[in-house]
Amino acid sequence: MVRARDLFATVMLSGIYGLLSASFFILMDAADVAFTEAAVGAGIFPLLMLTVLTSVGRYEAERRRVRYLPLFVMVVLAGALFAAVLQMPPFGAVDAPSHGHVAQRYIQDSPAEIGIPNMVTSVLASYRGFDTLGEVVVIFTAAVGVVVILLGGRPKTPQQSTQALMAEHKVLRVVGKMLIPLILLFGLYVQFHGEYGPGGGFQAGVIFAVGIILYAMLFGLSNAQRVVPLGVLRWLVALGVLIYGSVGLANLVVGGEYLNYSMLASDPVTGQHIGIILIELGVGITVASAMVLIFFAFTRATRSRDELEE
Amino acid sequence: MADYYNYLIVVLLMVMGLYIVMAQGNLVKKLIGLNIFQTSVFIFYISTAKVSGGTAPIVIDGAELYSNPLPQVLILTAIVVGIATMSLALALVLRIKRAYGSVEEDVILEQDKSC
Amino acid sequence: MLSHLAVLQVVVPLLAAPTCLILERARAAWLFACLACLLSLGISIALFMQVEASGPISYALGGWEAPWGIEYRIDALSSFVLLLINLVAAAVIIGANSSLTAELPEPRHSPFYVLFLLCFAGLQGIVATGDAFNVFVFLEISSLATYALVALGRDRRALFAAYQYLIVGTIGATFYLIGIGFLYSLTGTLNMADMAQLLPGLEEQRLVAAAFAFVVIGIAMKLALFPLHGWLPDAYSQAPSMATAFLAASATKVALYLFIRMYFEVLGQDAVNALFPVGKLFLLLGAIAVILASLAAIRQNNVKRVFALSSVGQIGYLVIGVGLGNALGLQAALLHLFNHGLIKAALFIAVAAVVCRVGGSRLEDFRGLGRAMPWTMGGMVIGALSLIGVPLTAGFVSKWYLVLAAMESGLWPLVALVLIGSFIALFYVWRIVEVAYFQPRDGAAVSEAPLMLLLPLWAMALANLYFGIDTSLTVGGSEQAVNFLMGSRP
Amino acid sequence: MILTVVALALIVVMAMAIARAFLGPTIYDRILAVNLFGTKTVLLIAVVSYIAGRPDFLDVALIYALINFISVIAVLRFFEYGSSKVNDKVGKDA
Amino acid sequence: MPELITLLSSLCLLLGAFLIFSGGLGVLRFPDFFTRMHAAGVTETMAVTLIVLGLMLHSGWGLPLFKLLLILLFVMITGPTASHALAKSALHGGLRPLGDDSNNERH
Repeated sequence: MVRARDLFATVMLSGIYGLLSASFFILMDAADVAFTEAAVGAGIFPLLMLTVLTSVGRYEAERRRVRYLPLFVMVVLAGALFAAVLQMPPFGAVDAPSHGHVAQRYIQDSPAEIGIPNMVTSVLASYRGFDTLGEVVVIFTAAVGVVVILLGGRPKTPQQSTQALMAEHKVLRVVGKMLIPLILLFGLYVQFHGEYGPGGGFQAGVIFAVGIILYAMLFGLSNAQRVVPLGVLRWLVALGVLIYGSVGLANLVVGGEYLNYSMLASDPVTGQHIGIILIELGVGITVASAMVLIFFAFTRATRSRDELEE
Repeated sequence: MADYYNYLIVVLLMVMGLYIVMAQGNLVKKLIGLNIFQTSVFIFYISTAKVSGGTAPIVIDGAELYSNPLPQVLILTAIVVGIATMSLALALVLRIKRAYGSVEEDVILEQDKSC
Repeated sequence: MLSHLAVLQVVVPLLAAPTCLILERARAAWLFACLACLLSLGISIALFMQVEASGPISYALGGWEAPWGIEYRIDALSSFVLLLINLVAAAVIIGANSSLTAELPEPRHSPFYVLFLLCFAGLQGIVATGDAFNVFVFLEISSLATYALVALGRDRRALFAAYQYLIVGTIGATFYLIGIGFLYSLTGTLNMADMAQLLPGLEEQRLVAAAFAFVVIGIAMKLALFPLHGWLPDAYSQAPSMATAFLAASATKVALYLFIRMYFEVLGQDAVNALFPVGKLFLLLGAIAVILASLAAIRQNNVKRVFALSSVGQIGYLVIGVGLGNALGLQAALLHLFNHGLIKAALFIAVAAVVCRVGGSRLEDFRGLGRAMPWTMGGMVIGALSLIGVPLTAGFVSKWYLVLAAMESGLWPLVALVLIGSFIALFYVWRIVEVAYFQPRDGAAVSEAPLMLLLPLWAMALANLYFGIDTSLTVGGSEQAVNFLMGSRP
Repeated sequence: MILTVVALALIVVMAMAIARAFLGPTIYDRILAVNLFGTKTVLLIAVVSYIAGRPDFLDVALIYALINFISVIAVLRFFEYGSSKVNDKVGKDA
Repeated sequence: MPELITLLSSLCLLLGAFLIFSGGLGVLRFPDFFTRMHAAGVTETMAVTLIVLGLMLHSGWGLPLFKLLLILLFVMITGPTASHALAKSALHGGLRPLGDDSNNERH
């Protein structure tokens, strides 16, 4: 991948790279992470890169000669790292310190305290709920940043309807019509299934976004924006973060610490359930609308540039 | 030595990713290098989480030994952070392409010097 | 409600940002942002008082106690830095509306406030939290918001500067992540205080050194320490001037705070120095930074770049203070951290006022402004005097402590270096003053800066003077922080 | 036991797909290779989830199929859109 | 009865594995893009059905069975569509199948 001059091939290979790393995660018993890495690393990332490549041009300028300074620095860094890494606890060691201490608590107590089988979601939403709030805010910042950089502040929904390039792909459109409801349904399933199996707010958000992006790709940006206008998206992005934050504040008002859901209901475990479902909803809404907003901004930016040219 | 393969792969990927970011001129190529670098860190975290013989951290009556859920939670957040930075960087690349007309680092630098 | 102050400090600006996005009109967004910043300032003052009275506050988020859940620890050090960030943020936000009308097109105002609040919340999140991974998350929030803010600059070079900053910042944050990964695999916990107890007992010292090396390199990138400072002058000179005012005064300071916490509290100063002479390395880097950056600042003709490069130089002073290793050195660093924040805030708000009226920040634009904009230039001169370290200003106090610390550790060349640094600072400040006051105003007549900009400018300028004379707050605060840090490490 | 044989066969075929991705004279071969690789990953995940005895991995397999389909569509859209505008020679690889 | 099911499932799985292997080999060895397309098409549809069927028999009744059915349905829909779209855009892009002498008048 380092050698390939053609950017397009690099993007495809990075797609495969995303899939490979995701399947590696599966072998490492990390279902949720594989889920997310597949959806992001092999799904959204190449998608965004391709939209960028349409206007940036496929071919790199010229083959760069191998630059020796970075190479030398890299070799030294690799050597130092090898030495350090050898002292790590061996791979998969049961007694390694990282498994003891804190993690044992999560494995033993989380089913009892929070009552959901998927420990990753329980740690994600409840034990370290504040990290996830930070994560949601990161997505929110990226969406606002992209909109500001590309669309210059207030996104306007385009009036004229640009005829989608994929018009002549009748077959794709028919299949698309059949598939998109299925995808959105699957997104909902993943959203509310987060406690019992791999899944959760973030992954569901990405699936929703992929469904809408597929619709936009097949039926053209303008009709997609009639379905999901940009103004509404801005509200949704903000709404998701506010849901998350206000659930935290609600716990504050009821008397517990920030993001302590056990106060929400009479019995702590049901309180946790309510809290986690609400949190996942907030995450799902923000992520879905942020991804769609970013994708619309990218396509509008590449498209509007061409209208100027033609 | 045998059970250190994971970490060696991580180190190799990390170094390759950094090399791409430093040596390549094309801005888009740099981002791909950055992506490789970040993914190698994720692989590192997950390989510390694996408990040999343990199954995925989803409670099923059968299993009793589970892999460690904590690094997986950290990685979920790190992936989100990675894609957020990437989308911001790509937005910048688009605007740079529109402003400078090219995405090559040296072309941009001498355009800066000239004006 | 009083016990929840620690978390409200970060949550208020964090939740104010999305509501700001919903308010379409720029004026409403501005008012809301001001409200959020002032509320947060009030909280930080209350926190500072509470910590001074009853010692460190520990707040377990989500009801799970320390190592399992995320814990917010506000101790003497973090409350001190929090106070600085809030002071600067309040000053910048008040002046932001009038400065933005001159620089940014109207639709970009409300996103500016959203990004500003996010960056503000991110920085506070780093300072307040006691959990290593949470620091990474909030580091990313503040950096992402900063990249977007820098990219808002008018000139096309702002885009490339933001891109460079993004690449360096992301690599730095990922290095930090690797460092935590090593530390986690050794200690099994992410809570900093918990980690501090577990680390000395380990026998894999080489891995601890590697972890520390990664963390230091990561933070050095965010701190713009000498070899890795390439992105700072471009980023700060291209960003909208109000954004630069906030960033120059707080972003690098928070990175230094993070370094101090990791170096003194988590890893323990002596344990680290045994493995690798970090202290001496920092003295060296700091010294080079002071000399080279100040020299570079002289040749610039864009005033923003002059102050950006002088920031790199001043960071050199901070790093020297930390590198000295004795209690006085650390206190000098903390003092300078606070005072330098005020100095840079005053200087950059003044530049924002000039840009607002004249439309550019090149040296020629400053010609004859001494008479045309007396108040603005007056504020700038006070800030500049404090930058040089003239007695009776805040800058002098921190430089004085630095000299004392250098003498105490017997490094005479350092004392000479501090004086040379101040002399070079005098030189490039004089260039600006000479242009502003002694050259005739040839361009169009320029009216005085809007009141909304003068207010924060003079607030900062007077703060410089106040903290120069009555040093009880700053010296007292840093004294407590040093005792806490030195005390916690046997 | 049978499952491991199937898994091995899948991995071999995935290696072939990657080889095709590198060798592929025309761009379309590369897309084909990625598509093939994607579907094989779906199967591999399904088979591995059964080897590990964890049936709830199938959601991940389903999302793979979805993502694979989307990326093929995105690539083709890029081609419809890219080639008409960037007017580079299709088929002649770099 | 249960042995029959396991026998059947292992039979399907083996057949599926063989088909995949042959398809993969085909993708590598065939000279022209469209012939490779055919080879890939074979693996994508036939082999997938066989393997998923084998897994279904292996897993017995329950939620996983339904999920496997869903996957089968999904791949059945997307596989051919993707190949169709690929072939269509390849033709549109100017790639001619090998030995297709009819391209002069159709151009």
